[in-house]
Amino acid sequence: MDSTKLMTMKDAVSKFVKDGDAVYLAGFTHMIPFAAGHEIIRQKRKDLTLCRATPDIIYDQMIAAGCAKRMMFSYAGNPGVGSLRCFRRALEKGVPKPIEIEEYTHFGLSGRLFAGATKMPFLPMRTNLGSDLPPENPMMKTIKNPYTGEEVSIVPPLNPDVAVVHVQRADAKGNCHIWGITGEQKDAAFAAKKVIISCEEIVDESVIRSDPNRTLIPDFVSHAVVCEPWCAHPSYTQGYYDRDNEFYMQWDDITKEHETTMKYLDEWVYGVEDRAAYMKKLSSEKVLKLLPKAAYSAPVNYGSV
Amino acid sequence: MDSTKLMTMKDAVSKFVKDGDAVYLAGFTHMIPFAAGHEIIRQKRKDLTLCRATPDIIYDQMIAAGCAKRMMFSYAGNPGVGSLRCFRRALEKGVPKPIEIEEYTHFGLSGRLFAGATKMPFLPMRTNLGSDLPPENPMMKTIKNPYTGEEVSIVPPLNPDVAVVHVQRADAKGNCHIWGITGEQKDAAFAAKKVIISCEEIVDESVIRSDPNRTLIPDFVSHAVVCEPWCAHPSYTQGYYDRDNEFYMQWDDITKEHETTMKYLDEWVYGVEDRAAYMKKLSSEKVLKLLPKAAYSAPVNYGSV
Amino acid sequence: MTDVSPSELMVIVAARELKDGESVLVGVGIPNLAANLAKKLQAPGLNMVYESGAVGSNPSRMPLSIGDPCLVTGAKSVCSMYEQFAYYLQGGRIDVGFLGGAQIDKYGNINSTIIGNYKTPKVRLPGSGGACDIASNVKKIIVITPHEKRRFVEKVDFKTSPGFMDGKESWKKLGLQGGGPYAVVTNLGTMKFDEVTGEMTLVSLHPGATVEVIKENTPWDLKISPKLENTPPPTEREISTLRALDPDNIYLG
Amino acid sequence: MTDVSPSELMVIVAARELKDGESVLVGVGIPNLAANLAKKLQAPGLNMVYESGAVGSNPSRMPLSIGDPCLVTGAKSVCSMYEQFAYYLQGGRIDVGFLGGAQIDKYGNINSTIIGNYKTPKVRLPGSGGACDIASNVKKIIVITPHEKRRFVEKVDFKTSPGFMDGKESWKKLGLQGGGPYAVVTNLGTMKFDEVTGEMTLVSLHPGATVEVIKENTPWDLKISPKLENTPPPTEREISTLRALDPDNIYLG
Repeated sequence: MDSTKLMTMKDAVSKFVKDGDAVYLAGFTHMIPFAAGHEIIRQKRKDLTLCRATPDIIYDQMIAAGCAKRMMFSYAGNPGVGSLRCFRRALEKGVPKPIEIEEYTHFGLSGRLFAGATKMPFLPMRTNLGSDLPPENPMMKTIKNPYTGEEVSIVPPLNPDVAVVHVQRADAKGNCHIWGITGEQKDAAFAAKKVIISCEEIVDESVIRSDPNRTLIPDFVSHAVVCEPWCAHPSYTQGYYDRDNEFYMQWDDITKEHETTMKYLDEWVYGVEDRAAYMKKLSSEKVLKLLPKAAYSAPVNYGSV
Repeated sequence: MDSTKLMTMKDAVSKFVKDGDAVYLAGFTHMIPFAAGHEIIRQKRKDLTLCRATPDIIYDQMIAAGCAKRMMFSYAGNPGVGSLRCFRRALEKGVPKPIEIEEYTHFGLSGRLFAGATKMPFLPMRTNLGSDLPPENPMMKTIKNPYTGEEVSIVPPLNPDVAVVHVQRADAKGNCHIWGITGEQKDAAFAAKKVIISCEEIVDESVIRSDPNRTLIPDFVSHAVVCEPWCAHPSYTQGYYDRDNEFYMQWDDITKEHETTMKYLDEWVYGVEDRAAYMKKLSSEKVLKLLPKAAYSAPVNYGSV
Repeated sequence: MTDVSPSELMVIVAARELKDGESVLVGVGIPNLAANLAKKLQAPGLNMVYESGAVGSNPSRMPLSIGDPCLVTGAKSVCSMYEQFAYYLQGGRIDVGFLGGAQIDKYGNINSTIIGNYKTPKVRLPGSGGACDIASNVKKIIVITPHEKRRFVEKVDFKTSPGFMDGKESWKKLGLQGGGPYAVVTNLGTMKFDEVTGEMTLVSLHPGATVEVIKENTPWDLKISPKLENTPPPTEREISTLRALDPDNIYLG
Repeated sequence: MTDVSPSELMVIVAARELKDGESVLVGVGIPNLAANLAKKLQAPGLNMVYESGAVGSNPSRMPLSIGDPCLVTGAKSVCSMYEQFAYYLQGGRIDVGFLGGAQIDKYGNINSTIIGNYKTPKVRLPGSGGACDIASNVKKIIVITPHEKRRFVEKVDFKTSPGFMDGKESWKKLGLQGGGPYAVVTNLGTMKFDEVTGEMTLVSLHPGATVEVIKENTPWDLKISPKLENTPPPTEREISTLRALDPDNIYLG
């Protein structure tokens, strides 16, 4: 039954991502599933609502490719570098097409996802009050705290149609070990209606069962399992390859014009069949530069009598 | 600065647990800090509000010893065995003295603690409606969900005066590695005003830093660090010693009468100076029976460039 | 068949209600046996979730409590207490939950809190634990209980866990996401709940039991389904598989 | 002193505001340098918390983003995004937060969202990220920014992160647990906020700066503290320690 979950990224996107879907490609800097975004671009999905705290380069690419109708976000920048130029072109100039936005703070958007993952009716939080954001976003409301009489900001749960969550290692059924910056990985998986797990390596179930506290996503939450090494490049996978900061800086130049952006996409997205082909195009020099030094965790004993 | 956190359980209880405090001895079956409860009994603290989802044997003992004025709980039983007889004697017959109660469901009480740990203004949840519990507990209120118009149950945050949290390993500053059933360990530490960390072993900071995702409680949340091997017996510490199920069954007999209970306390609590003395009284046969087989976690690589 | 104990019979019948691929919130004792029996028979893909946060446990021995260390060694996943209730239970990811209690009434309301008055109890029971939360959020509640007059009451002294309240209409008004009481399995028969009224209705007679005996042990005028069936007797495979799960007869008496 | 760059000066002055034992929410770049400098000097017990969930990081190199892998290797603790904001920030466990932005006004309101109109923006900036959450919950907000007329405005186009609103009274009405804006450190001076009115007030003149130059670069009539001080010049130790933190001069220009 469960073995049917194993598939290629092409098949997973084809099966689970539909035009008009609200999608969540998870990852707070870490483990952003670029390979899934590229496949969505190649399959020409459109009218998507792109949800993410940090849209990052991947959503910039999907916007340039014309996949997006709307973006839900909390920080639309290239951290440490500057703007997301494709997003800005769409918003400020309607190129290649206009984009609607729905904007939160980091706590607000990660809170919406947490509330969606745990089906909270709504989430009260200590933020938003006094900011000019709530008047621009009717999804942020206020309520009176019955215990204190104070006004409290609230957000509703978020349940995307589909999430793609990249992880370090999973078994064939989709039990996932995740470490490093865990970001929205667990919440995205529990909140979404359909879940595509992508992983650096498939391991035996016994590896997963050797450390159950590391399993942030259990098998019965996932719908597809894709073994996709280097899925996250130019983002990173802790312990497998580092963040390609050089590329993050280059992106600023690549996207100076819509045309230069499309040239990049033609070569690195449309011009390759899948992630394996993308990796073959990367120079070995680049790959070698991104390989981490080893830093293994001290083991723990889970034994019982 | 931080080295002053290292102290004996005697000193930690003396310094941080006051008469009239709301205390939370954390642990959902796992890592219940019996040594702390016994020290509180020996130091004759009184008028305490004992907070815990599952009062377990430790609160039964503290009630028999006369430490408690009130108990906040969600399941007052001896799991798989039956009643907590000392609690029942206090509630039904006022022996040794009457006790007030404040009662929740598991979700409600763990939710109050989570809300306290994260300073949520209040926590909306899908439970309590239709139960006869809310009419008996004015802290459970309802509110109208502004997104749907539905009635929603809410609970307020819980911030105990002091929590004792037992963990497997900590460094001298109080960074704690926890695995197995993590229960309310993290939430109790973040919710309480004062936090006593007890651990099976003090490890070097480098062991903690080798696996930061395992650190559920960071140093600056804790006020005291007590190295207390076997702190949890007859509860257990995963990978160190098993649950003494035999004793949990015997407790039912020991507590048949208040007098038989006090006889036990005289011998095993008042009659010993500390946990080390308690362990010397335990038979080697018992200790050997509780030692687990090894089952080590597969390591993970946290390396970066 | 004659050598099957009442407990064994209840576990076997309850286990049949579990379907492959379902997720079940497992309690210790009898429910644990029912879930494990189903997993070994018709439901190899059953997802077992414990209140303690353990998921997909693979215990080497029978646990005394749901927080036993043997439920963690080799489990698929473990999370904190709040997370377990929030992500799994409130998250709507549990299909079946087993509940017990001192009293159950004709609408499936369950009392595990108190006999007598709340403020001045005659008998103080352990309380809800996760029971009310489970009753409010899982798709099907299954109750396994001996068929005794003191347990079956027309109206419970205290509703710890809401069933269909005083009828399905008042349950619907609560707006809970759970499906409510689904089956009550006793040593004598299986009761389910009328789809319109929510009233407990006898649907199946266990081997050897009669409608008369069941009526005698139920203090109100128990509804009988027009399609009353006979529970198929336990098979040899069911019996031997079950007994292998509890070789020391800790839970099966 | 003459060879200290404006950026270096700002980092050194900002670092002095951090006290031993405080917890600080660290952003990349300039704030990261300020926190690390303080830790190496007067605040060895500074608790560094990153928005990405990393706590007590020990980076082997300068990170480009707050989610860099080098912030995780050898960190004390890491948690999820919601947990970071919930347990640490909303949990009231952060003493100091550094914020930047395109505009700051006389009451310390900060704009990092938009220049022009929200619906039809002239320039779209990245937005809040965690800025509004930080502004609402930490005890002290410190802003490090070059002293330029386009950044200092009498009223921000958009309040991404509330400062003292239009005066301390309206801030108090919000009921936020944070302490609000505490200091603005520029290349020319340090501004703090009037305890009664919440208005930005020049409290210290950096070496070489004058009240006149600062007034020229501030488009409203900036209040001057009657106790105006001179900022002590950077010491050799401060300068050399700082430069060792950013040997390739990535953030210090």
